[in-house]
Amino acid sequence: MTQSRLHIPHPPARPGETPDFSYLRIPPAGLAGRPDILAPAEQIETLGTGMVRVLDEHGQALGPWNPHLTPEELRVALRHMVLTRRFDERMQRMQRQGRISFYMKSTGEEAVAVAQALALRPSDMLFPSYRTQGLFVARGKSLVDLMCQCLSNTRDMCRGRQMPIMYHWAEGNIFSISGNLATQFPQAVGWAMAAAIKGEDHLAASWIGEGASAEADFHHAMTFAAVYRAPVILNVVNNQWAISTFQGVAGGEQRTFAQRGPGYGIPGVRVDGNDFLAVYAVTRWAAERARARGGPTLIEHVTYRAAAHSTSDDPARYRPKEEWQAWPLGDPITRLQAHLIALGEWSQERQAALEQQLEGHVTECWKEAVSYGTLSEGPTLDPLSMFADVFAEMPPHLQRQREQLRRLQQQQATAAAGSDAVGD
Amino acid sequence: MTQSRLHIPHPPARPGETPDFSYLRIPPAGLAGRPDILAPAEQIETLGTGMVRVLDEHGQALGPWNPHLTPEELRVALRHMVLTRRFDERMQRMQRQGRISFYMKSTGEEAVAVAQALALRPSDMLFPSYRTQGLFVARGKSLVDLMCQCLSNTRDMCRGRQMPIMYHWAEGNIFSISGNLATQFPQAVGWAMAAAIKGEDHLAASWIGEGASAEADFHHAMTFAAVYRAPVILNVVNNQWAISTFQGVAGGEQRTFAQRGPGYGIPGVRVDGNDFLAVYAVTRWAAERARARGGPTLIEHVTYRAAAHSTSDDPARYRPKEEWQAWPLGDPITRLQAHLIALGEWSQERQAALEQQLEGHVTECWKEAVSYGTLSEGPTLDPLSMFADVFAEMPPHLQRQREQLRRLQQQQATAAAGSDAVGD
Amino acid sequence: MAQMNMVQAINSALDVMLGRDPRVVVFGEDVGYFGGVFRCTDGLQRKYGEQRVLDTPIAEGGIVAAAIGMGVNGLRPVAEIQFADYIYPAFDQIVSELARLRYRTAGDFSAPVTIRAPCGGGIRGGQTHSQSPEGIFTHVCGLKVVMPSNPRDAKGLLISAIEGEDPVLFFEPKRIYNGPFDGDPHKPAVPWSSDPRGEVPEGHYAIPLGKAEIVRPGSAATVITYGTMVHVAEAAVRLAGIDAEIIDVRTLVPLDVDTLCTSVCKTGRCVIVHEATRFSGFGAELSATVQEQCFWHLEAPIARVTGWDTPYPHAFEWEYFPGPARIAAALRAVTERDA
Amino acid sequence: MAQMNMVQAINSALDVMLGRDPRVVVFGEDVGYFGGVFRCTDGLQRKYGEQRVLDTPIAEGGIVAAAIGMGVNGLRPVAEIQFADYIYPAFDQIVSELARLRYRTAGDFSAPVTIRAPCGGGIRGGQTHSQSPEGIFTHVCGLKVVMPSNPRDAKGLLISAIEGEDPVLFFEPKRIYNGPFDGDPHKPAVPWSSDPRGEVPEGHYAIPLGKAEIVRPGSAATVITYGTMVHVAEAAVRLAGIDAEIIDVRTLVPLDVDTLCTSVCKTGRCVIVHEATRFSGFGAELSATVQEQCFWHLEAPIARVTGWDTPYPHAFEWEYFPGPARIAAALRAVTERDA
Ligand SMILES: Cc1ncc(C[n+]2csc(CCOP(=O)(O)OP(=O)(O)O)c2C)c(N)n1
Ligand SMILES: Cc1ncc(C[n+]2csc(CCOP(=O)(O)OP(=O)(O)O)c2C)c(N)n1
Ligand SMILES: [Mg+2]
Ligand SMILES: [Mg+2]
Repeated sequence: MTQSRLHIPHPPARPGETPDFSYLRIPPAGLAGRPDILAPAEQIETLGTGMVRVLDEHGQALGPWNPHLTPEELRVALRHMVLTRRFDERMQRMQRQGRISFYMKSTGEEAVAVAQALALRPSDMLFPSYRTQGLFVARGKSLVDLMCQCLSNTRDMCRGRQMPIMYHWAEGNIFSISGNLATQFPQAVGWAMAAAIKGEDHLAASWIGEGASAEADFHHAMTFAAVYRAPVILNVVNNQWAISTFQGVAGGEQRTFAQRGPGYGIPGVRVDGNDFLAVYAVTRWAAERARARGGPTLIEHVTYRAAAHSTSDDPARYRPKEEWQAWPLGDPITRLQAHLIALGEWSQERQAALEQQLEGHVTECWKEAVSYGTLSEGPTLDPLSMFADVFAEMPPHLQRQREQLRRLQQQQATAAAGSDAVGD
Repeated sequence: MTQSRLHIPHPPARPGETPDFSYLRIPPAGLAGRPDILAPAEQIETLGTGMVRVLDEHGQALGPWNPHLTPEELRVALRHMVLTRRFDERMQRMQRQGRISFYMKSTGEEAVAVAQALALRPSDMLFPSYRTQGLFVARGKSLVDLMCQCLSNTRDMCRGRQMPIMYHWAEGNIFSISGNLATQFPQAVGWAMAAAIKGEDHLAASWIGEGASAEADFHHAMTFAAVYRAPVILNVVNNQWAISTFQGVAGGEQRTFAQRGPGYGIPGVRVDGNDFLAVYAVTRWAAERARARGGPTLIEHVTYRAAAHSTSDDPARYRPKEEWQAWPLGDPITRLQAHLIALGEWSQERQAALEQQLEGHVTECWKEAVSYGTLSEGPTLDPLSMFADVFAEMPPHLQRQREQLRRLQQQQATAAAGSDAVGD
Repeated sequence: MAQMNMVQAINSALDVMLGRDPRVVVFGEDVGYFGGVFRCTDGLQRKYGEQRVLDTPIAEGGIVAAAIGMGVNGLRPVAEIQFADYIYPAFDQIVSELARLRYRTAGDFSAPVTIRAPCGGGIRGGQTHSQSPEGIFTHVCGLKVVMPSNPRDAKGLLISAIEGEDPVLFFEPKRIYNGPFDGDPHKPAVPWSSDPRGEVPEGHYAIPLGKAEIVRPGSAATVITYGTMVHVAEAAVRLAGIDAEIIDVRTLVPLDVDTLCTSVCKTGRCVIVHEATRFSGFGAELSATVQEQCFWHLEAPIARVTGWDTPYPHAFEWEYFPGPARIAAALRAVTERDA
Repeated sequence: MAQMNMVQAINSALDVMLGRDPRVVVFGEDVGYFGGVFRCTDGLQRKYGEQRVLDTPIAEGGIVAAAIGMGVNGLRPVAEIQFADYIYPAFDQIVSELARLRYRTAGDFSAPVTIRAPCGGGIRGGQTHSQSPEGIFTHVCGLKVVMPSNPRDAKGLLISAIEGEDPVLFFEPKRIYNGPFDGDPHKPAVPWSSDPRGEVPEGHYAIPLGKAEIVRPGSAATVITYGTMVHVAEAAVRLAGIDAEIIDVRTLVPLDVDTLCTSVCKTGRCVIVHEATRFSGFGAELSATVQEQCFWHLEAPIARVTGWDTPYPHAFEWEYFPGPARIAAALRAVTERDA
């Protein structure tokens, strides 16, 4: 056999091996400088190689990126993060119980979505991925609504048309989640271009995983954003894994994902994605830059997908079980909590009370949600509604098909009644 | 009306305005350092911001990138470049005379294709664009064959199936040109991956325009090349224009195209594309790197599309007529010629003789080519051949369709004969 | 009434809509300063400014994605794909996103995007400047698909497309941009100014999507077609001397089944004609639908006359093109069969 | 003979081909170390090494482009698209490049690429994990299109696909990966081990592309179908109590017209069934072809039973899915009509 030369990227450890995150260079908190919001991209390239970090291992907020939020703001943030996690856990359990067909947790990544939602204005438009449910939570979408979507029930915002987690919220300015990876990235740029064309002050933000950054949409988003200097924040959530493939397979072995930015003339900022304060601060910086006509920013969030990819996945097949424990950037909730405690603004007792309260809230919400129906029980959506919204007005061929289904259902009902009658 | 904020890139001058190339930063020849072929990408980023130049304005070859070719090698190169230009001019004239349906010249960009073809090994596989006909010329494909393709005649390598200029040359290791921009870029990477899988020492090279670099294929090529460290040279020929749009519309306003490389972990080298020696040297560097398992290189060739985009285009509608004269990097043929003259290895007389000889050669070739038929006259391909090669073996439905056409042609022939007879 | 060729009619539709509705934006490769490689957007950037008529990077996927985002943000984007042959890089954004956005959000989000693309052969463009990919898009739920056959329809249908709430793929048969074409490449070109369908109102008017047009009434057979082939079918009917009814489908989705089937039920014979390749082309759907609805009236098999099932070959354009002779032969076959 | 489900049969085909032919390489998202999200490539990387079975970046367009380049360089790439719903980002490379390479180079270049993609619904996958896009690809000249309905065919057809010189789109109905499915989601799942078509030879064998199979002989009508719907059609025939002939198309392109039309000419009645949406679906081509060839034998209109013309709705999977009741109704309609 010839000696082959195709390089194959490997994760640092596979099942049975010891987790190893030595490939990550983690600078101390507080070290990174905070450049002027209008600094030219080429002058701030180190933002893409280092890592913006604010919270140190003692819960102290350090350095120029400290956003100096009030304790109340921090407590609100903590609450959203904990609620997101409780929500995820409940839904996963409900999937295991067969109540919903599918679920995807964001465990370990809650800081990204929650901090960014809070750092942006409500009028800014968010183009989410399937692992940024924290955006909905932080913007105040009721959990009942999210649960109803997962249940495809009578209150499902998608009217039963999408798998669980494919939420949207028009009034809350959160776009629809697509099952197709990355498509929302250049759409966000188009939205931002429209805002600029209209002379409006809103910006768009979008999220994809590091794995999805290999898709064409990443390149289109970057190119259009750079060319038109669109007011948009493009986030790559690098949680180290894309289902079973390590971030090296997506191209993260030699360079950071933030470093893709400068090649397009877009600043690339790499941030400790488990550091709520750092994510918040970097997002504010990018938002101010965009609103000051500084154009787009690419943000790479370094984080870790603590849970399975989805309820269909078993990560024990491809990575060490202990990786999450070994993850050097910790748990974003624990870290924010530690910060609040260090500030004297929080305690283990208050945390326990919060957890309990939110757990109760989630239970309440679930009870309410299932009262609107589940996939198998209770009030259900009218199947005939499946023909609506293909077009703004239903064209004749769909009317005919709807009529056909209606008749079929009638016949089946009659037949069932008939056989019931016979059975009686 | 609101003050709008969408940035729109502009070319420096439009028709009627004075050409202005002040946006180009042109370092003196000989200035750029030549790093080790295995230098890590991040240590050689300046190669993407500056411009590798060897030939100065006096025809001297300067600096560490001078490839020190022999006078004979230089004369061969000059010959290929002149032949490419003569060929282009003849074919354009033939299009104007209605002998072929379409043509695209590479005027002003001959150094790119010719130097790269000469710098690579014959066993290296080339994935060309429609403006790199110099690859065919330099690898020795007969002009008659190229002309026959443009004529769609009985010797057309494409059997009448492609528009003019969509050549290929399997034995010469030059891939097929596609009408769809950029698709060949990631295909070249796949070819190079296969070479690596097979443990072979060959590499692949591909070319796209700066305009086409906005296509998804660019991103896929870069990602796959970087991830697998494929032995491939990816060339972006930045000739400033993509039909009517200036390179700024493709994203060249804030960064060079070479600078896209480092974000992927791929060295990006920017080269004076009108400097034969510089292109040659940079290509050799990239080839040696690839063969030493250093992986891919992105090369941006800074050049100027001197002619119209194609015979369907009129550049006077969108750029000053005098831009080519004002182009600061000159004419690649004149520059190489001046170098040979400065070396005492060439003269105006020899140049005139060469031009005359090649003009004669082109005339001979054209005469031979048309003897194999033109679109309107002479021997023609059998239309029934159009059903071949859709699949390796012709399936029944195509056999039926071929038979249908055969019968139709027979009927028409009979009818024509009949009406001729009537006319007699 | 003004005389316009199809390029002018399309330009006029865009002009009218840019003028009437500040939400309309027009963009694509070379459409801005230059006015488009076929000149369909000529003068519009000068008139409406660079914020509303703009050049884009060469990335069809990016163009459609940006259009979707703009549509969601309240604009009415009209994107040009330079050749229909180059629409495939945008396929995912069109099929997975644009077509399904309203559905998947139960109407909460939608993007009223119009995508214009010159299509079809007859211009010696070879396999990458001659394709007719409309059939593919007719299989994608949520897209409207239009192909006009003359300047008057082109303008009225394009205005409807832009004004409508649904995404529309608007295919423009480039062979008839300058004049009707009867399938004989050796005849001198005929300009639109010599055809009544080249008379186009200057201002705003709309031709509703979803309505076919009977171009030539007749009783011996029905020819169902669209685009360039409407004119070729007219020539074929003259050639065959058969009193066929010719129907210009105009809107492929939603399809005007009633007009088509009323005609076929009347004539009992049907020839379907399109330039696109035959296998699984739109003609298959037309045939299947007509067969379902008119079965008891059909007196001969429905015939399809189409491009052959090969890529569009440069040198054999006229052997490939389903010209009048082939259509006439089919007309004879469907009308003679029962004799 | 071994018992295999369809996943194992596909895995076995890949295993056999990787073992026999050093040119075969297998790659895609999660197919390497992990063995594929449906486990079709389980164990292959361990057995054949990372150079021949590899994980790719998430870029379907890049995957197909790389496959083309590898094919041109003498390999026989088998690329997996994780779900058929995600094939669209690769559409340009498939349609403009892979399908046309041999043609445009008059045979001088070609790429024998096989693209595998799990397709179809019935797994509560919603609109982005349930699509049946095969019809679109049947309109693209130069591609072979295959969809097996059982393990034995899956292995034999996949081996033919890999061994052949043409690009093949190999769609795998994921609903029947583990067992045949008769359309009733409430019945307990049936494993392939209880079905004779789950008996699969261990070693090399090939089932030629382009041959349909009569799955159930019959005389009262012909059901033309493929993939999961073969089993649903069997249930429908039982339900309707009509002696229908069921034909499994297996290879959509090239289509075995003779087998289909011989049957329909014999029975005079035809029902076409597929999961994909109806409008311009592959059923349209089947209907048009059958109508052309069997017109004089048809005693009732050809019926199509298909998915509705909407995206695949998560909650209404079983109202959407063309189940036995709908097929049985169509069978009754085509056989009763002349009464
Ligand atoms: C176009 C497309 N290709 C493939 C998939 C299947 N898929 C779903 S999620 C996923 C992994 C994505 O990883 P990443 O982008 O890193 O996001 P993460 O799951 O880590 O948040 C894949 C391959 C898809 N949904 N869409
Ligand atoms: C996918 C695709 N989109 C659009 C076109 C139409 N087109 C042909 S050449 C061209 C401009 C390309 O410019 P550039 O890449 O800079 O190459 P150059 O012509 O300058 O050599 C365009 C838009 C095409 N051929 N393919
Ligand atoms: Mg990830
Ligand atoms: Mg260019």
